[in-house]
Amino acid sequence: MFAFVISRLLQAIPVMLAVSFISFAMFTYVGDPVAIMLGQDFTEAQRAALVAELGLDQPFFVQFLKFIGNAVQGEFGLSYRLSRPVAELIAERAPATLELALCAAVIAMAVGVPMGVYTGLYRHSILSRFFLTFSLIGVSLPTFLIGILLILIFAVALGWLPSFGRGDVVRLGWWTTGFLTVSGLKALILPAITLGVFQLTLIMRLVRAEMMEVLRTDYIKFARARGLSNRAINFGHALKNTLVPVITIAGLQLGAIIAFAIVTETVFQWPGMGLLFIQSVGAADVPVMAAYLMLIALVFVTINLIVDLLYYAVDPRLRIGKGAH
Amino acid sequence: AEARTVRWSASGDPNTMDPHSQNVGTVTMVLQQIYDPLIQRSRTLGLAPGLAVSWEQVEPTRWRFRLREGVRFHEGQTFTAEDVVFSIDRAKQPTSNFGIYVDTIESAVAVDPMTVDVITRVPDPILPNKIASVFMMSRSWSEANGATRPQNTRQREEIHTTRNTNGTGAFRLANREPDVRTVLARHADWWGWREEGTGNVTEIVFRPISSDATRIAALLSGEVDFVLDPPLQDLQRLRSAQGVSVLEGPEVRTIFLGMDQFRPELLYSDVRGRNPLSDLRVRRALYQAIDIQAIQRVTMRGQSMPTGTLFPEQVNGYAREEDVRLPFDAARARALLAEAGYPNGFEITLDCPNNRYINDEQICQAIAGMWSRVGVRTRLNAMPLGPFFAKIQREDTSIYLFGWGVPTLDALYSFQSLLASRAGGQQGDGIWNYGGYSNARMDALISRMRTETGDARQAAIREALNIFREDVPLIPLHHQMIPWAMRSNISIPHMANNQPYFRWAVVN
Amino acid sequence: MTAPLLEVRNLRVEFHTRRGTLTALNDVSLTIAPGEVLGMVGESGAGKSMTGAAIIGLIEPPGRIAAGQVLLDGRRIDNLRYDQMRQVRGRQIGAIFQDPLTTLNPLYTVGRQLVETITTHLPLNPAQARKRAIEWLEMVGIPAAAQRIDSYPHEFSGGMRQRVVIALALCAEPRLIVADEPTTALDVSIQAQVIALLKRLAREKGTAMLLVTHDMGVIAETADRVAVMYAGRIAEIGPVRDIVKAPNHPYTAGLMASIPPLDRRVDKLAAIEGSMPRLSAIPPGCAYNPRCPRVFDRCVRERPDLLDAGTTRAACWLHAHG
Amino acid sequence: MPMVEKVMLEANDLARYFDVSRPALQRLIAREPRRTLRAVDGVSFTIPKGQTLSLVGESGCGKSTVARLVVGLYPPSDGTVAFDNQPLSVARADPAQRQRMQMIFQDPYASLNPRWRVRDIIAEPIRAFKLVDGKDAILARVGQLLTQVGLAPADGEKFPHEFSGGQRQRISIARALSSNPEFLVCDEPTSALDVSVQAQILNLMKELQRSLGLTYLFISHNLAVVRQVSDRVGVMYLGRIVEQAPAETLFTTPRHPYTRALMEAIPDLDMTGRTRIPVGGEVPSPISPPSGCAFHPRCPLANDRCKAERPLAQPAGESLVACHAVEEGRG
Amino acid sequence: MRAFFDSDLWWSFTRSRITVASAIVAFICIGGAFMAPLLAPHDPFDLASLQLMDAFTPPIWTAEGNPTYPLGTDDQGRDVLSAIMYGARVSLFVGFAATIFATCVGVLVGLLAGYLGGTADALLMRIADIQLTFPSILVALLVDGIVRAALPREVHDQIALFVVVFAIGISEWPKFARTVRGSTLVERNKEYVLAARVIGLSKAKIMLQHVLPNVLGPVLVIGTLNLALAILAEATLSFLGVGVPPTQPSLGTLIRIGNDFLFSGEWWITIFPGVALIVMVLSVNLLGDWLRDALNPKLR
Ligand SMILES: Nc1ncnc2c1ncn2[C@@H]1O[C@H](COP(=O)(O)OP(=O)(O)OP(=O)(O)O)[C@@H](O)[C@H]1O
Ligand SMILES: Nc1ncnc2c1ncn2[C@@H]1O[C@H](COP(=O)(O)OP(=O)(O)OP(=O)(O)O)[C@@H](O)[C@H]1O
Ligand SMILES: [Mg+2]
Ligand SMILES: [Mg+2]
Repeated sequence: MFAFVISRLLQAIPVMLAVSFISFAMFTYVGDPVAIMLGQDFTEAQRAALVAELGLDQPFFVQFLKFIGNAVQGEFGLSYRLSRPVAELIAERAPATLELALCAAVIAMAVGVPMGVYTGLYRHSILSRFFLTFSLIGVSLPTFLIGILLILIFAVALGWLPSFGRGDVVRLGWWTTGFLTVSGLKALILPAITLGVFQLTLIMRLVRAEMMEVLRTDYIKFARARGLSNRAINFGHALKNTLVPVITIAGLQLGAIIAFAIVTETVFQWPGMGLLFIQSVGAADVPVMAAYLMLIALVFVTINLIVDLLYYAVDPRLRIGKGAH
Repeated sequence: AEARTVRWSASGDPNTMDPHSQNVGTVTMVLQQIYDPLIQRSRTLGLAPGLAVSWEQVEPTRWRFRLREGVRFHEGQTFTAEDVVFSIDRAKQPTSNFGIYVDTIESAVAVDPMTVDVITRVPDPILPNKIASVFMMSRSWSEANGATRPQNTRQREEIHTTRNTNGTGAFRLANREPDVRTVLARHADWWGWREEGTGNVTEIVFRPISSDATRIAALLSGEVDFVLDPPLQDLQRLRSAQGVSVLEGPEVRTIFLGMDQFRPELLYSDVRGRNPLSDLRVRRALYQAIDIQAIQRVTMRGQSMPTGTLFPEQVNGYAREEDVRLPFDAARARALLAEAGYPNGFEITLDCPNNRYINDEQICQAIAGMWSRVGVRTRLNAMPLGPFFAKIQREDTSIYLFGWGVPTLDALYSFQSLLASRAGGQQGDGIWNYGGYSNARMDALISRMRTETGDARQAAIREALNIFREDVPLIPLHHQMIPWAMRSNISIPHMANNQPYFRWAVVN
Repeated sequence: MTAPLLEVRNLRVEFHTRRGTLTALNDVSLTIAPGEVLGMVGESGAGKSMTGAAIIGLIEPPGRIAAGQVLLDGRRIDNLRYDQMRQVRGRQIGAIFQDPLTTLNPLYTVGRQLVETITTHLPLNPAQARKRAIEWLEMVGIPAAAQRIDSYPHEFSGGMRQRVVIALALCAEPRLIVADEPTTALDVSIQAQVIALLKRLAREKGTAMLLVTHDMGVIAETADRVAVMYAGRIAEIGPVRDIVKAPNHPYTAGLMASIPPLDRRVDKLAAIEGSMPRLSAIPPGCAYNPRCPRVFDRCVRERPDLLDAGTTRAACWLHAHG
Repeated sequence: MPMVEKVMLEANDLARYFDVSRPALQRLIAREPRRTLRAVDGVSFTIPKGQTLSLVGESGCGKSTVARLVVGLYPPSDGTVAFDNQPLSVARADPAQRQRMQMIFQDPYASLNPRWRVRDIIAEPIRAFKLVDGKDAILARVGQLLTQVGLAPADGEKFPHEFSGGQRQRISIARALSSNPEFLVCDEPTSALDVSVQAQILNLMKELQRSLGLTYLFISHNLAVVRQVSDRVGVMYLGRIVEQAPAETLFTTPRHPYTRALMEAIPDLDMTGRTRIPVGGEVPSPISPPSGCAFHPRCPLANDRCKAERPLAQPAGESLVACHAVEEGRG
Repeated sequence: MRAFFDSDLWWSFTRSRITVASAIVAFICIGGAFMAPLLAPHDPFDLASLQLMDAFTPPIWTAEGNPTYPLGTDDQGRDVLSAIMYGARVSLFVGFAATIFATCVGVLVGLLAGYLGGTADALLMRIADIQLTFPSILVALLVDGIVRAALPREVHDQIALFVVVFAIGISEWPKFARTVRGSTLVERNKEYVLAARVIGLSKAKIMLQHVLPNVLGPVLVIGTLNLALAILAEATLSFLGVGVPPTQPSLGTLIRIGNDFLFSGEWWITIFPGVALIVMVLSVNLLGDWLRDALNPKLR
């Protein structure tokens, strides 16, 4: 177990290194921060001074090493656009994105899994067909369109829910949460749905497909032959066996949720990292972009680790080193 | 008094709270609620007493300001001449972005606690215009908080003033979450509340919303009361929406096209061996190929004032006789092109920002179509302002869309920056002249504008405007209009500098 | 003769496919008495597994029982609703499938699977059920059963797994076991162990068994009677000794002859030429007629039913009297 | 009447180990040693031209691995194989030699590429070795081969899934024959088939041996089948040959306790109603084989020597037997 | 050909009415897009032909409709119908090209990793893992950003389409690689591969002639579904403003442009391209779904 976790962590190192290299490459190639920072009036000397100040005149590898050294300490410098420490900016924005992503993931799982189970079990019922059609539309609609349509309906036409922002948040240490206020919760609904719909569809379809496969296996047939109840077969035996692939995909999808948050946050002016990122892309605010990338990579590595641990919990076959063989 | 809150939104958020660090509209629009300058703008953008009750040019290079008595900062410090001297010095620091407003100032001297002398290196006739953009800070507060220098955004630093304020203004900063929400509360002791025509707003909640559609949705659904920059296409809908009203007015900003006129061969064109844009006939052809009326009606939805000159009438030096466009005439344009040796036109790339000016990309698309129709096959290259500015600052462009605002409301600012020859002039000359336009007569007129006063100066401006019209160094398009949208229960004077002054706002 | 425990009457199983309806089982009738082992042999695809599946009611769409009846103790069980059938399965009829690796749920310990089955059918609480489970594991010859009960299937070897499967099939003490090729996936040596175990349990518990297999050797040592299937029908059924030694159906004869003898070397093995017809192309008359060395014109025209042929019953016109 | 036989294949102390350790990183952290699986552990035999050597043994004892070593699919970890008196690696490098050996596999479903037409499957070796030139000539040769294995030339147009198991095995044989081999390795060619089909295939193979003078290495765990086809038989247990003898001798007088147990365990048609005596115990794992004689945990004759010392093959009558008990005359 | 119409695939196709319908729709979409230059009433990419004064014409059936513009015009006076047809062309091109690109890379990597195994496998799969770490939009944003910065603008404009294709493709290949590797691991131990090795065929030949055809089934399925995803990804990129240039709009760009006019009442600019996009993606998805079920022998 311990060895397993350690080896996973060690494997994460090359991933993080590769990501930091990409991030750093952006420093060197993307945008010209100097021009943006100088504003309307400047002289050539000022420009040169700034270039030197930012260390942009040093050799590539010196810059890279410096970058890694800083990154390890969570130090990504100051945002070109906002003149504030990037780490602080990200820390400020992360709660919003993570809460949104969490909600979306919960929606996707809480609705997607039961729907997948249902459609897998009752392949030909009317409701299954309805779910399937609905789900296809879910994957065929671009996220941003869903968001805007939701705003049009629920905010503008009906006035039930806010069209933007996070509502009132409560501060818990450095973390801010919208879960504790009515307006915070209301503000979560539309973006979380927008973000969750696509994943919901994916998870539902995945669970359905897995369910259908598992239901054909010999051990399910054998469980039937043993006279177990339907409930025990469908939920005890079948569902658990669908979990392994579902966990994998769900893990990957959580990453995708965070990535898609860029779109949702843009539409709903959600004060999260995605919005920060897209604004940074527009302004070639490389430190923010780089830090964001590294953070996403870190999130992925963590998710993968958790997924592996869940595997380990769910599937005894992976617990090597114990018992016979 | 009962709470009267205005929830206000715009697309951008101020990136600092330091009053001398960033000379950007998004910063100023919040800070001018908090800080006062010595001289402030009236509702018509004229000069009005602010923290200075009067000012005069006691010598050609010395201006004297008499300060208002009994003014206190939000944190209680009394406002004195020391603070003025400190603030002007601070604005002159290298890390300040406000240098252009204090560039002529040699020093500021406290004559007595309520009098300050500003000494300039050269006679500066428009100093009051400039000083109206310099906010006054408390010396003791700044020193106590280690903020005697403006925040240096370039040097990876964050100082007290990045997020804290202490002004003398009508509102004080109650809460700030960058990019999310900035809350201002009424400063009950503001000296100006006693004056006539002030409003009743007790709290301002500013929330940036970058997506146009969402911003408008928020206004329509009543989550926001005031939108500074509603998209033009939504005005019709907003006007007809219940409970929403729209204020329209001009901005002191002119949109034009800059052209590479100095290279022997254009970077982005199929013409080899010569530069068509250095030929007046071609410039005029491009000019006359533009159907500005169509752009105004369709692209700008009526929210623009087509122009033939360099700045709008609010700016000192404006001359209506010079504000005449070359007429739209596609046939003439084709003829001019043929005359210049391009009977089959040529190919060119138009660089264009897509998030800087109102409908900038759409304007460029429309122009590209119009030029293409007279044979100038135009490729459109639209990008966000970051890369766009970087590109044109490298002079890596052949023709580009640009907009120029005049905060000093004086003609010199435009001529100096946009049309002065880049080589050999004074510092600051031609720094935005990326087309490399150079005209000895123009340069001479600009130096006269700098030093002369009175009619002589006006004549120089007038002549420069005439040259502008004849020589087409830039193709003027229009002055921007800036509609503001708000819930109907709010009234606020529309300002051509696109700054809402909530001290004058009334909520019913 | 005692009343049969299981009786299958004129069973017919069809598959609806795009190319029309396939009849996988046709007019299959057989009985199994309590404590009796009925062997079932035949070529691959002859319908052996299908018969077993029909008995435990586990034929999956697109297949369905189109005609006939399955009676357990004289009670019809082929038309029960799922919940009623559930009480029959496991409790009355146990099942063992071919591949022990895939028949056990890999995610649960064998103990859990045993306890679950026991508590479903017997009025025992979990603790008692667990005790019973350990007893069963011991009974099927798992050493150190009390420790191994919490192991997962993958921690057992193939032979042990199959023994677990047998324990699972027997733990609710059914009266009939349908064993579909229980040893095909196993080694010869392990195979002998498993067969010995099945025989012992059947004897001790008086359980009847339908034993489906390819392996004539297994049949020979285990079964009391044998049914030989060909193309979805029973070709011959009778006591094991007669089927092996004195088959009455030419197919049975051919099948027996093609088993390579162990005690001598022959120059050329007897083989049935050709192959079994596909379900979609069963010839009219006797399905075996294209390969039959003793075919005559009646075989091509008319399909024979099971006819008395001395000690066995064979579906062959050779035994038509008169 | 021993005559001077030409040797087709000779294996000498052949061994093949597999590394079945976990990935290096995990091994390092868990401080595990490397784990090797000795699938084949010192096997020697010779096959004279025109004869059949069979290998029998339980599943997993290494039969297939020997087969693959012999045709060069695996490089040996130790020992040598000589094909027609030249080292195998030399023979494999030369298409003319390579063409002389072919292999038939167990699973008729997996051994034919489902996406290829039968004629292409059979023609592949012909094309690879450039045996016949020209489309028509190849087609003619394919037709001829199909006829030879009892199928129709027209069947070449079909895809494998259109054939039954027995027919597919015939196609496999036709493919193996297409390069005019002299030596065929048959890895359980009938164990996936029914008895009735098995008889057809075995007859065909015998027939081909007679007419073409083929040499076979035949692998099976079915002793009855082996008896029908072999000249010599080797009995394998856990990667080693424990007994090797002429077929008749092995079946009439099996000597090694394992061989004897195996014979006992074969279900016999004549045994109706009687119970055979299974070999007791479980098959040990080849990763950690028992010390000494690998069979000792299951052997009724085992003593301390068997636990400690690995027996070497010793002649006993016409057989070669690796057993201390036989050597000592205890058995 | 006859074999095809006789096959189970064709049969299961004709059995499912919804699949036939979506195939017809997809065919119309693809056909309409492919033949846009012939069928479309206007050329929306030709700037010179745009009439600014005709901008914001509503669809033909409304009071101010103009028969020249059946579905109305956008803010530049572009005919919406033609823009949709041309836009679908761009979207489909991006979708197909990105998918083909991802497929080629993925299949190649998967084959190599699966067949060669060992270090090559470990290395290639680690790279795939790293790639999977970045969701497609993120990759696309990055690639786009880097290309924008690294290449001169003009070059970029000409290759903008290919940048989008590359960006989407490069983020999708691991899916293919993983699937192909999985199937290859199974196939390479099948006896037909061994048979080919006994003959002595080269690795490349075995991979391409024997293994490849047998691993393509799942690839086809992922490919179809991925096509739909790629079209959506392009639309999303356009929405974020980093897609194809606005002078040659894709469906996504059209929707983004139209988005600004949703509140102002000019709904047709965004709704029609939106519907077109949904219909196109939906039909492709339905086809992919059917293909997945039809090719899965377990579900038959
Ligand atoms: N889903 C199905 N669709 C069509 N035909 C089927 C289906 N399942 C089984 N069959 C057919 O039913 C027949 C009987 O199959 P069954 O599994 O009973 O054969 P078997 O005798 O058990 O063969 P084996 O020895 O290979 O297990 C076979 O011919 C088979 O092709
Ligand atoms: N490529 C491989 N990697 C690791 N272990 C292997 C490999 N190939 C075979 N083995 C192992 O080597 C041993 C011998 O395998 P082999 O396939 O030769 O047995 P076999 O006698 O042919 O068995 P069967 O009768 O089941 O075919 C087995 O334990 C097997 O698991
Ligand atoms: Mg079967
Ligand atoms: Mg083998």
